[in-house]
Amino acid sequence: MIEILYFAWLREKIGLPRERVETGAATVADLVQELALRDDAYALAFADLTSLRVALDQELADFDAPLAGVREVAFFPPMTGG
Amino acid sequence: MIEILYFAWLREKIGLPRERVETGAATVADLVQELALRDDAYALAFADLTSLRVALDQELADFDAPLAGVREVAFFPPMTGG
Amino acid sequence: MTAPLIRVEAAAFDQGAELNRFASAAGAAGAVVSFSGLVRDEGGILEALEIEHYPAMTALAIQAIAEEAARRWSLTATLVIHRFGRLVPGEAIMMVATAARHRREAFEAAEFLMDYLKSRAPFWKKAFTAGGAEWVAAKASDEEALGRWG
Amino acid sequence: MTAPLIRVEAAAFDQGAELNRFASAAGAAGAVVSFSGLVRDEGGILEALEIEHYPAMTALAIQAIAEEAARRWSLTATLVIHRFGRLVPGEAIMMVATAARHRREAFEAAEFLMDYLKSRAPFWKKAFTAGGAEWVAAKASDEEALGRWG
Repeated sequence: MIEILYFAWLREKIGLPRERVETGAATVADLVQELALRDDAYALAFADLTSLRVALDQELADFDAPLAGVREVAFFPPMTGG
Repeated sequence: MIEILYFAWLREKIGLPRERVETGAATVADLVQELALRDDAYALAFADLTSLRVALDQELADFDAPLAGVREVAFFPPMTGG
Repeated sequence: MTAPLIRVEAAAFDQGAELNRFASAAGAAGAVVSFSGLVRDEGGILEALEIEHYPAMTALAIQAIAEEAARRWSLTATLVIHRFGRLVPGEAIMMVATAARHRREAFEAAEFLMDYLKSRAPFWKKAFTAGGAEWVAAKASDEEALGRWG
Repeated sequence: MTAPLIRVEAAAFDQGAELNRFASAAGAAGAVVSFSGLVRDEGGILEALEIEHYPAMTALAIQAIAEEAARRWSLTATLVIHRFGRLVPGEAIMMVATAARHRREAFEAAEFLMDYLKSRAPFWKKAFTAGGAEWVAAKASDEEALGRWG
Protein backbone atom coordinates (compact mmCIF):
# COMPACT_ATOMS: atom_id res chain seq x y z
CA MET A 1 0.00 0.00 0.00
CA ILE A 2 1.24 3.44 -0.95
CA GLU A 3 -0.14 6.70 0.38
CA ILE A 4 -0.59 9.26 -2.39
CA LEU A 5 -0.89 12.99 -1.66
CA TYR A 6 -2.03 15.76 -3.99
CA PHE A 7 -1.49 19.48 -3.51
CA ALA A 8 -2.70 22.79 -4.94
CA TRP A 9 -4.55 22.62 -8.28
CA LEU A 10 -3.74 18.94 -8.60
CA ARG A 11 -5.64 18.29 -5.37
CA GLU A 12 -8.55 20.33 -6.71
CA LYS A 13 -8.61 18.58 -10.10
CA ILE A 14 -8.51 15.12 -8.59
CA GLY A 15 -10.90 16.11 -5.84
CA LEU A 16 -9.04 14.63 -2.89
CA PRO A 17 -6.00 15.48 -0.81
CA ARG A 18 -4.79 11.92 -0.32
CA GLU A 19 -5.65 8.28 -0.95
CA ARG A 20 -4.16 4.83 -0.37
CA VAL A 21 -3.55 2.64 -3.38
CA GLU A 22 -2.48 -0.92 -3.94
CA THR A 23 -0.06 -0.88 -6.85
CA GLY A 24 2.59 -2.96 -8.52
CA ALA A 25 4.05 0.04 -10.36
CA ALA A 26 7.83 -0.11 -10.54
CA THR A 27 8.44 3.60 -11.04
CA VAL A 28 6.66 6.90 -10.46
CA ALA A 29 5.93 7.08 -14.20
CA ASP A 30 4.27 3.65 -14.06
CA LEU A 31 2.14 4.80 -11.13
CA VAL A 32 1.13 7.95 -13.01
CA GLN A 33 0.08 5.82 -16.00
CA GLU A 34 -2.04 3.63 -13.73
CA LEU A 35 -3.73 6.63 -12.12
CA ALA A 36 -4.33 8.38 -15.46
CA LEU A 37 -6.28 5.35 -16.69
CA ARG A 38 -8.78 5.59 -13.83
CA ASP A 39 -11.01 8.36 -15.16
CA ASP A 40 -11.06 11.71 -16.93
CA ALA A 41 -10.22 13.73 -13.82
CA TYR A 42 -7.02 11.78 -13.25
CA ALA A 43 -6.21 11.72 -16.97
CA LEU A 44 -6.53 15.51 -17.13
CA ALA A 45 -4.61 16.08 -13.91
CA PHE A 46 -1.67 14.01 -15.14
CA ALA A 47 -1.88 15.10 -18.81
CA ASP A 48 1.30 17.18 -18.69
CA LEU A 49 4.05 15.82 -16.48
CA THR A 50 6.31 18.81 -17.18
CA SER A 51 3.90 20.87 -15.08
CA LEU A 52 4.11 18.43 -12.16
CA ARG A 53 6.64 17.58 -9.49
CA VAL A 54 6.89 14.50 -7.30
CA ALA A 55 8.28 13.75 -3.85
CA LEU A 56 8.97 10.25 -2.53
CA ASP A 57 8.84 9.97 1.24
CA GLN A 58 9.12 13.79 1.48
CA GLU A 59 12.08 14.13 -0.87
CA LEU A 60 11.92 15.59 -4.37
CA ALA A 61 12.44 12.91 -7.00
CA ASP A 62 12.24 12.29 -10.75
CA PHE A 63 9.40 10.56 -12.55
CA ASP A 64 11.63 7.66 -13.47
CA ALA A 65 12.54 6.99 -9.82
CA PRO A 66 11.76 3.46 -8.55
CA LEU A 67 8.94 2.99 -6.05
CA ALA A 68 10.40 0.03 -4.19
CA GLY A 69 10.18 0.64 -0.45
CA VAL A 70 8.44 3.99 -0.85
CA ARG A 71 5.54 4.66 1.53
CA GLU A 72 4.39 8.14 0.54
CA VAL A 73 4.23 9.65 -2.93
CA ALA A 74 3.24 13.30 -3.28
CA PHE A 75 2.31 14.96 -6.57
CA PHE A 76 2.09 18.73 -6.94
CA PRO A 77 2.66 21.67 -9.30
CA PRO A 78 5.98 23.56 -9.29
CA MET A 79 6.41 25.13 -5.87
CA THR A 80 5.84 28.82 -5.26
CA GLY A 81 7.37 29.50 -1.86
CA GLY A 82 9.04 32.62 -0.58
CA MET B 1 41.64 81.71 1.45
CA ILE B 2 40.96 78.01 1.47
CA GLU B 3 39.62 76.00 4.40
CA ILE B 4 41.53 72.76 4.86
CA LEU B 5 40.10 69.85 6.88
CA TYR B 6 41.91 66.77 8.19
CA PHE B 7 40.30 63.55 9.38
CA ALA B 8 41.22 60.38 11.27
CA TRP B 9 44.96 59.64 11.61
CA LEU B 10 45.79 62.54 9.31
CA ARG B 11 44.12 64.90 11.78
CA GLU B 12 46.09 63.33 14.60
CA LYS B 13 49.42 63.48 12.78
CA ILE B 14 48.97 67.11 11.80
CA GLY B 15 47.53 67.98 15.19
CA LEU B 16 44.53 69.99 14.03
CA PRO B 17 41.13 69.30 12.51
CA ARG B 18 41.08 72.33 10.22
CA GLU B 19 42.92 75.47 9.24
CA ARG B 20 42.61 78.34 6.79
CA VAL B 21 45.43 78.89 4.36
CA GLU B 22 46.29 81.54 1.82
CA THR B 23 47.62 79.70 -1.23
CA GLY B 24 48.31 80.20 -4.89
CA ALA B 25 48.43 76.43 -5.53
CA ALA B 26 46.85 75.52 -8.87
CA THR B 27 46.06 71.90 -8.06
CA VAL B 28 45.56 69.69 -5.02
CA ALA B 29 49.02 68.21 -5.62
CA ASP B 30 50.55 71.71 -5.55
CA LEU B 31 48.77 72.44 -2.27
CA VAL B 32 50.04 69.17 -0.79
CA GLN B 33 53.58 70.10 -1.79
CA GLU B 34 53.23 73.50 -0.11
CA LEU B 35 51.91 71.91 3.09
CA ALA B 36 54.57 69.18 3.17
CA LEU B 37 57.28 71.84 3.16
CA ARG B 38 55.99 73.45 6.35
CA ASP B 39 57.44 71.03 8.90
CA ASP B 40 58.10 67.37 9.68
CA ALA B 41 54.57 66.66 10.91
CA TYR B 42 53.08 67.78 7.59
CA ALA B 43 55.87 66.12 5.61
CA LEU B 44 55.17 62.82 7.34
CA ALA B 45 51.42 63.14 7.06
CA PHE B 46 51.61 63.69 3.31
CA ALA B 47 54.53 61.31 2.66
CA ASP B 48 52.40 58.70 0.86
CA LEU B 49 49.58 60.08 -1.26
CA THR B 50 48.37 56.61 -2.20
CA SER B 51 47.20 56.26 1.40
CA LEU B 52 45.24 59.52 1.24
CA ARG B 53 42.00 60.71 -0.32
CA VAL B 54 40.83 64.24 -1.03
CA ALA B 55 37.45 65.93 -1.31
CA LEU B 56 36.91 69.37 -2.87
CA ASP B 57 33.85 71.18 -1.56
CA GLN B 58 32.56 67.85 -0.16
CA GLU B 59 33.06 65.85 -3.34
CA LEU B 60 35.72 63.18 -3.82
CA ALA B 61 38.41 64.35 -6.26
CA ASP B 62 41.81 63.41 -7.64
CA PHE B 63 45.11 64.93 -6.55
CA ASP B 64 45.58 66.53 -9.95
CA ALA B 65 42.24 68.37 -9.73
CA PRO B 66 42.43 72.20 -10.07
CA LEU B 67 41.75 74.33 -7.00
CA ALA B 68 40.25 77.34 -8.82
CA GLY B 69 37.02 78.34 -7.08
CA VAL B 70 37.34 75.68 -4.40
CA ARG B 71 36.50 76.83 -0.85
CA GLU B 72 36.99 73.66 1.19
CA VAL B 73 39.63 70.96 0.77
CA ALA B 74 39.45 67.86 2.94
CA PHE B 75 42.26 65.31 3.29
CA PHE B 76 41.71 61.89 4.86
CA PRO B 77 42.68 58.21 4.79
CA PRO B 78 40.65 55.71 2.75
CA MET B 79 37.15 55.62 4.19
CA THR B 80 35.94 52.78 6.40
CA GLY B 81 32.19 53.21 6.55
CA GLY B 82 29.50 50.57 6.85
CA MET C 1 27.40 28.07 13.55
CA THR C 2 24.34 27.59 15.69
CA ALA C 3 21.68 25.29 14.22
CA PRO C 4 19.39 27.02 11.71
CA LEU C 5 16.19 28.29 13.29
CA ILE C 6 13.27 27.16 11.17
CA ARG C 7 9.62 27.96 11.79
CA VAL C 8 6.65 27.03 9.61
CA GLU C 9 3.53 28.54 11.08
CA ALA C 10 0.11 30.04 10.38
CA ALA C 11 0.35 32.96 12.78
CA ALA C 12 1.58 36.40 11.77
CA PHE C 13 5.05 37.29 13.04
CA ASP C 14 6.77 40.58 13.86
CA GLN C 15 9.71 40.80 11.46
CA GLY C 16 11.31 43.66 13.40
CA ALA C 17 11.21 41.75 16.68
CA GLU C 18 12.59 38.67 14.89
CA LEU C 19 15.44 40.72 13.40
CA ASN C 20 16.35 42.16 16.81
CA ARG C 21 16.33 38.75 18.47
CA PHE C 22 18.37 37.28 15.62
CA ALA C 23 20.96 40.07 15.61
CA SER C 24 21.43 39.96 19.36
CA ALA C 25 22.09 36.22 19.19
CA ALA C 26 24.34 36.46 16.15
CA GLY C 27 27.40 36.76 18.35
CA ALA C 28 30.68 37.30 16.57
CA ALA C 29 28.98 38.26 13.33
CA GLY C 30 29.47 41.75 12.02
CA ALA C 31 27.01 41.43 9.16
CA VAL C 32 23.30 40.63 9.35
CA VAL C 33 21.11 40.39 6.24
CA SER C 34 17.37 39.91 6.30
CA PHE C 35 14.84 39.36 3.56
CA SER C 36 11.09 39.60 4.00
CA GLY C 37 8.51 38.71 1.40
CA LEU C 38 5.28 40.71 1.70
CA VAL C 39 1.86 40.09 0.17
CA ARG C 40 1.52 42.70 -2.61
CA ASP C 41 -1.89 44.21 -3.18
CA GLU C 42 -1.41 44.01 -6.97
CA GLY C 43 -2.89 47.45 -7.53
CA GLY C 44 -5.68 46.91 -5.04
CA ILE C 45 -7.24 43.85 -6.69
CA LEU C 46 -5.83 41.20 -4.36
CA GLU C 47 -8.06 40.33 -1.41
CA ALA C 48 -6.04 37.53 0.09
CA LEU C 49 -3.38 34.96 -0.57
CA GLU C 50 -3.84 31.41 0.63
CA ILE C 51 -0.71 29.39 1.14
CA GLU C 52 -0.90 25.60 1.11
CA HIS C 53 2.03 23.45 2.13
CA TYR C 54 3.04 19.83 2.65
CA PRO C 55 3.40 19.61 6.42
CA ALA C 56 5.38 16.37 6.58
CA MET C 57 7.93 17.70 4.10
CA THR C 58 8.16 21.48 4.61
CA ALA C 59 10.46 21.77 7.59
CA LEU C 60 12.67 18.95 6.28
CA ALA C 61 13.06 20.66 2.91
CA ILE C 62 13.89 24.01 4.51
CA GLN C 63 16.32 22.31 6.87
CA ALA C 64 18.15 20.74 3.91
CA ILE C 65 18.35 24.12 2.15
CA ALA C 66 19.69 25.82 5.29
CA GLU C 67 22.26 23.08 5.81
CA GLU C 68 23.47 23.47 2.24
CA ALA C 69 23.83 27.22 2.84
CA ALA C 70 25.84 26.50 5.99
CA ARG C 71 28.17 24.25 3.96
CA ARG C 72 28.75 26.94 1.34
CA TRP C 73 29.21 30.01 3.55
CA SER C 74 30.63 30.70 7.00
CA LEU C 75 27.46 31.69 8.78
CA THR C 76 27.16 32.28 12.50
CA ALA C 77 23.35 32.03 12.41
CA THR C 78 20.44 31.39 10.05
CA LEU C 79 16.72 32.00 10.45
CA VAL C 80 13.83 30.98 8.20
CA ILE C 81 10.19 31.73 9.03
CA HIS C 82 7.48 30.81 6.52
CA ARG C 83 3.75 31.18 7.02
CA PHE C 84 0.90 29.16 5.58
CA GLY C 85 -2.85 29.75 5.54
CA ARG C 86 -4.69 32.96 4.65
CA LEU C 87 -2.75 36.24 4.39
CA VAL C 88 -3.85 39.73 3.38
CA PRO C 89 -1.91 42.41 1.46
CA GLY C 90 0.90 44.02 3.41
CA GLU C 91 1.45 41.00 5.65
CA ALA C 92 4.84 39.27 5.74
CA ILE C 93 4.69 35.84 4.09
CA MET C 94 8.13 34.80 5.16
CA MET C 95 11.52 36.00 6.28
CA VAL C 96 15.08 34.76 6.17
CA ALA C 97 18.03 36.19 8.07
CA THR C 98 21.72 35.33 7.91
CA ALA C 99 24.65 36.43 10.03
CA ALA C 100 28.32 36.22 9.10
CA ARG C 101 31.60 37.98 9.72
CA HIS C 102 31.62 39.38 6.20
CA ARG C 103 28.76 41.05 4.40
CA ARG C 104 29.28 39.24 1.11
CA GLU C 105 28.71 35.89 2.80
CA ALA C 106 25.58 37.04 4.60
CA PHE C 107 24.17 38.51 1.36
CA GLU C 108 24.95 35.49 -0.80
CA ALA C 109 23.60 33.00 1.72
CA ALA C 110 20.35 34.97 2.07
CA GLU C 111 19.92 35.08 -1.71
CA PHE C 112 20.67 31.38 -1.94
CA LEU C 113 18.09 30.58 0.74
CA MET C 114 15.49 32.69 -1.06
CA ASP C 115 16.19 31.16 -4.47
CA TYR C 116 15.76 27.66 -3.09
CA LEU C 117 12.76 28.45 -0.90
CA LYS C 118 11.00 29.86 -3.98
CA SER C 119 11.24 26.68 -6.06
CA ARG C 120 12.22 23.83 -3.74
CA ALA C 121 10.18 24.24 -0.59
CA PRO C 122 6.68 22.73 -0.82
CA PHE C 123 4.47 25.83 -0.72
CA TRP C 124 1.77 26.84 -3.19
CA LYS C 125 0.00 30.18 -3.34
CA LYS C 126 -3.58 30.83 -4.37
CA ALA C 127 -4.58 34.42 -5.08
CA PHE C 128 -8.10 35.58 -4.24
CA THR C 129 -9.53 38.61 -6.05
CA ALA C 130 -13.07 39.92 -6.58
CA GLY C 131 -12.90 38.10 -9.93
CA GLY C 132 -12.21 34.71 -8.37
CA ALA C 133 -9.33 32.57 -7.19
CA GLU C 134 -6.27 31.45 -9.11
CA TRP C 135 -3.19 29.40 -8.29
CA VAL C 136 -0.02 31.46 -8.65
CA ALA C 137 2.13 29.98 -11.41
CA ALA C 138 5.81 29.32 -10.82
CA LYS C 139 8.01 31.74 -12.74
CA ALA C 140 10.63 30.54 -15.19
CA SER C 141 12.92 33.24 -13.76
CA ASP C 142 12.72 31.60 -10.34
CA GLU C 143 13.77 28.24 -11.75
CA GLU C 144 16.58 29.94 -13.70
CA ALA C 145 17.79 31.73 -10.57
CA LEU C 146 18.92 28.34 -9.22
CA GLY C 147 21.41 28.05 -12.08
CA ARG C 148 23.52 30.67 -10.38
CA TRP C 149 24.38 28.29 -7.55
CA GLY C 150 25.74 25.48 -9.72
CA MET D 1 10.14 55.59 -5.69
CA THR D 2 9.90 57.66 -2.55
CA ALA D 3 12.96 59.76 -1.72
CA PRO D 4 15.71 57.81 0.06
CA LEU D 5 15.54 58.14 3.83
CA ILE D 6 19.00 59.03 5.11
CA ARG D 7 19.98 59.53 8.73
CA VAL D 8 23.46 60.19 10.12
CA GLU D 9 23.28 60.27 13.89
CA ALA D 10 25.09 59.54 17.13
CA ALA D 11 22.19 57.91 18.95
CA ALA D 12 21.59 54.17 18.96
CA PHE D 13 18.66 53.02 16.82
CA ASP D 14 16.33 50.04 17.00
CA GLN D 15 16.92 48.10 13.80
CA GLY D 16 13.80 45.99 14.26
CA ALA D 17 11.56 49.03 14.69
CA GLU D 18 13.22 50.63 11.66
CA LEU D 19 12.62 47.50 9.57
CA ASN D 20 8.95 47.39 10.56
CA ARG D 21 8.42 51.06 9.77
CA PHE D 22 10.25 50.68 6.46
CA ALA D 23 8.33 47.57 5.40
CA SER D 24 4.97 49.06 6.25
CA ALA D 25 5.77 52.12 4.11
CA ALA D 26 7.23 50.09 1.26
CA GLY D 27 3.85 49.95 -0.46
CA ALA D 28 3.68 47.90 -3.63
CA ALA D 29 6.97 46.16 -2.91
CA GLY D 30 6.94 42.44 -2.34
CA ALA D 31 10.60 42.19 -1.38
CA VAL D 32 12.39 43.92 1.49
CA VAL D 33 16.09 43.43 2.18
CA SER D 34 17.94 44.84 5.16
CA PHE D 35 21.58 44.83 6.13
CA SER D 36 22.90 45.76 9.54
CA GLY D 37 26.53 46.16 10.47
CA LEU D 38 27.28 45.34 14.11
CA VAL D 39 30.31 46.13 16.22
CA ARG D 40 32.16 42.81 16.61
CA ASP D 41 33.86 42.14 19.91
CA GLU D 42 36.90 40.62 18.14
CA GLY D 43 37.16 37.76 20.58
CA GLY D 44 36.49 39.97 23.58
CA ILE D 45 39.40 42.37 23.08
CA LEU D 46 37.46 45.29 21.64
CA GLU D 47 36.24 47.82 24.19
CA ALA D 48 34.74 50.38 21.84
CA LEU D 49 34.71 51.67 18.30
CA GLU D 50 34.83 55.38 17.67
CA ILE D 51 33.45 56.56 14.37
CA GLU D 52 34.53 59.91 12.98
CA HIS D 53 32.85 61.45 9.98
CA TYR D 54 32.86 64.60 7.83
CA PRO D 55 29.57 66.21 8.75
CA ALA D 56 29.35 68.62 5.79
CA MET D 57 29.89 65.79 3.34
CA THR D 58 28.40 62.64 4.86
CA ALA D 59 24.71 63.01 4.06
CA LEU D 60 25.53 64.39 0.58
CA ALA D 61 27.75 61.41 -0.21
CA ILE D 62 25.16 58.90 0.99
CA GLN D 63 22.44 60.74 -0.93
CA ALA D 64 24.49 60.45 -4.13
CA ILE D 65 25.03 56.71 -3.55
CA ALA D 66 21.31 56.16 -2.89
CA GLU D 67 20.36 58.11 -6.02
CA GLU D 68 22.72 56.01 -8.10
CA ALA D 69 21.08 52.87 -6.67
CA ALA D 70 17.66 54.27 -7.58
CA ARG D 71 18.86 54.81 -11.17
CA ARG D 72 20.11 51.25 -11.46
CA TRP D 73 17.26 49.35 -9.83
CA SER D 74 13.49 49.78 -9.56
CA LEU D 75 13.20 50.45 -5.85
CA THR D 76 10.04 51.52 -4.08
CA ALA D 77 11.97 52.69 -1.01
CA THR D 78 15.50 53.03 0.37
CA LEU D 79 16.74 53.61 3.91
CA VAL D 80 20.26 54.33 5.16
CA ILE D 81 21.07 54.94 8.83
CA HIS D 82 24.70 55.41 9.90
CA ARG D 83 25.94 56.25 13.37
CA PHE D 84 29.01 58.17 14.47
CA GLY D 85 30.66 58.59 17.87
CA ARG D 86 31.43 55.90 20.41
CA LEU D 87 29.91 52.42 20.03
CA VAL D 88 30.37 49.22 22.02
CA PRO D 89 30.40 45.59 20.82
CA GLY D 90 27.01 44.27 19.76
CA GLU D 91 25.64 47.69 18.84
CA ALA D 92 24.43 48.36 15.31
CA ILE D 93 26.78 50.74 13.46
CA MET D 94 24.52 51.20 10.48
CA MET D 95 21.67 49.74 8.50
CA VAL D 96 20.42 49.86 4.95
CA ALA D 97 17.07 48.64 3.70
CA THR D 98 15.71 48.39 0.18
CA ALA D 99 12.25 47.53 -1.12
CA ALA D 100 11.40 46.39 -4.63
CA ARG D 101 8.87 44.26 -6.49
CA HIS D 102 11.47 41.59 -7.13
CA ARG D 103 13.90 40.12 -4.66
CA ARG D 104 16.91 40.24 -6.97
CA GLU D 105 16.60 44.03 -7.28
CA ALA D 106 16.25 44.54 -3.55
CA PHE D 107 19.28 42.29 -2.86
CA GLU D 108 21.52 43.86 -5.50
CA ALA D 109 20.65 47.41 -4.50
CA ALA D 110 21.37 46.67 -0.84
CA GLU D 111 24.75 45.14 -1.72
CA PHE D 112 25.55 48.11 -3.95
CA LEU D 113 24.69 50.55 -1.17
CA MET D 114 26.89 48.64 1.27
CA ASP D 115 29.84 48.41 -1.12
CA TYR D 116 29.76 52.16 -1.72
CA LEU D 117 29.12 53.11 1.90
CA LYS D 118 32.18 51.07 2.90
CA SER D 119 34.63 52.96 0.69
CA ARG D 120 32.94 56.14 -0.51
CA ALA D 121 31.13 57.59 2.47
CA PRO D 122 33.37 59.72 4.74
CA PHE D 123 33.52 57.60 7.89
CA TRP D 124 36.61 56.39 9.74
CA LYS D 125 36.72 53.86 12.55
CA LYS D 126 39.08 53.78 15.49
CA ALA D 127 39.23 50.60 17.55
CA PHE D 128 39.89 50.84 21.30
CA THR D 129 41.30 47.83 23.13
CA ALA D 130 43.08 47.36 26.46
CA GLY D 131 46.29 47.54 24.42
CA GLY D 132 45.54 50.97 22.99
CA ALA D 133 43.74 52.59 20.08
CA GLU D 134 44.20 52.02 16.38
CA TRP D 135 42.58 53.35 13.22
CA VAL D 136 40.87 50.58 11.27
CA ALA D 137 42.59 50.21 7.89
CA ALA D 138 40.53 50.09 4.72
CA LYS D 139 40.50 46.62 3.18
CA ALA D 140 41.64 45.99 -0.38
CA SER D 141 38.67 43.63 -0.72
CA ASP D 142 36.29 46.53 -0.04
CA GLU D 143 37.84 48.62 -2.79
CA GLU D 144 37.76 45.62 -5.13
CA ALA D 145 34.08 45.02 -4.35
CA LEU D 146 33.28 48.24 -6.21
CA GLY D 147 34.60 46.71 -9.43
CA ARG D 148 31.50 44.56 -9.56
CA TRP D 149 29.31 47.58 -10.28
CA GLY D 150 31.25 48.78 -13.36
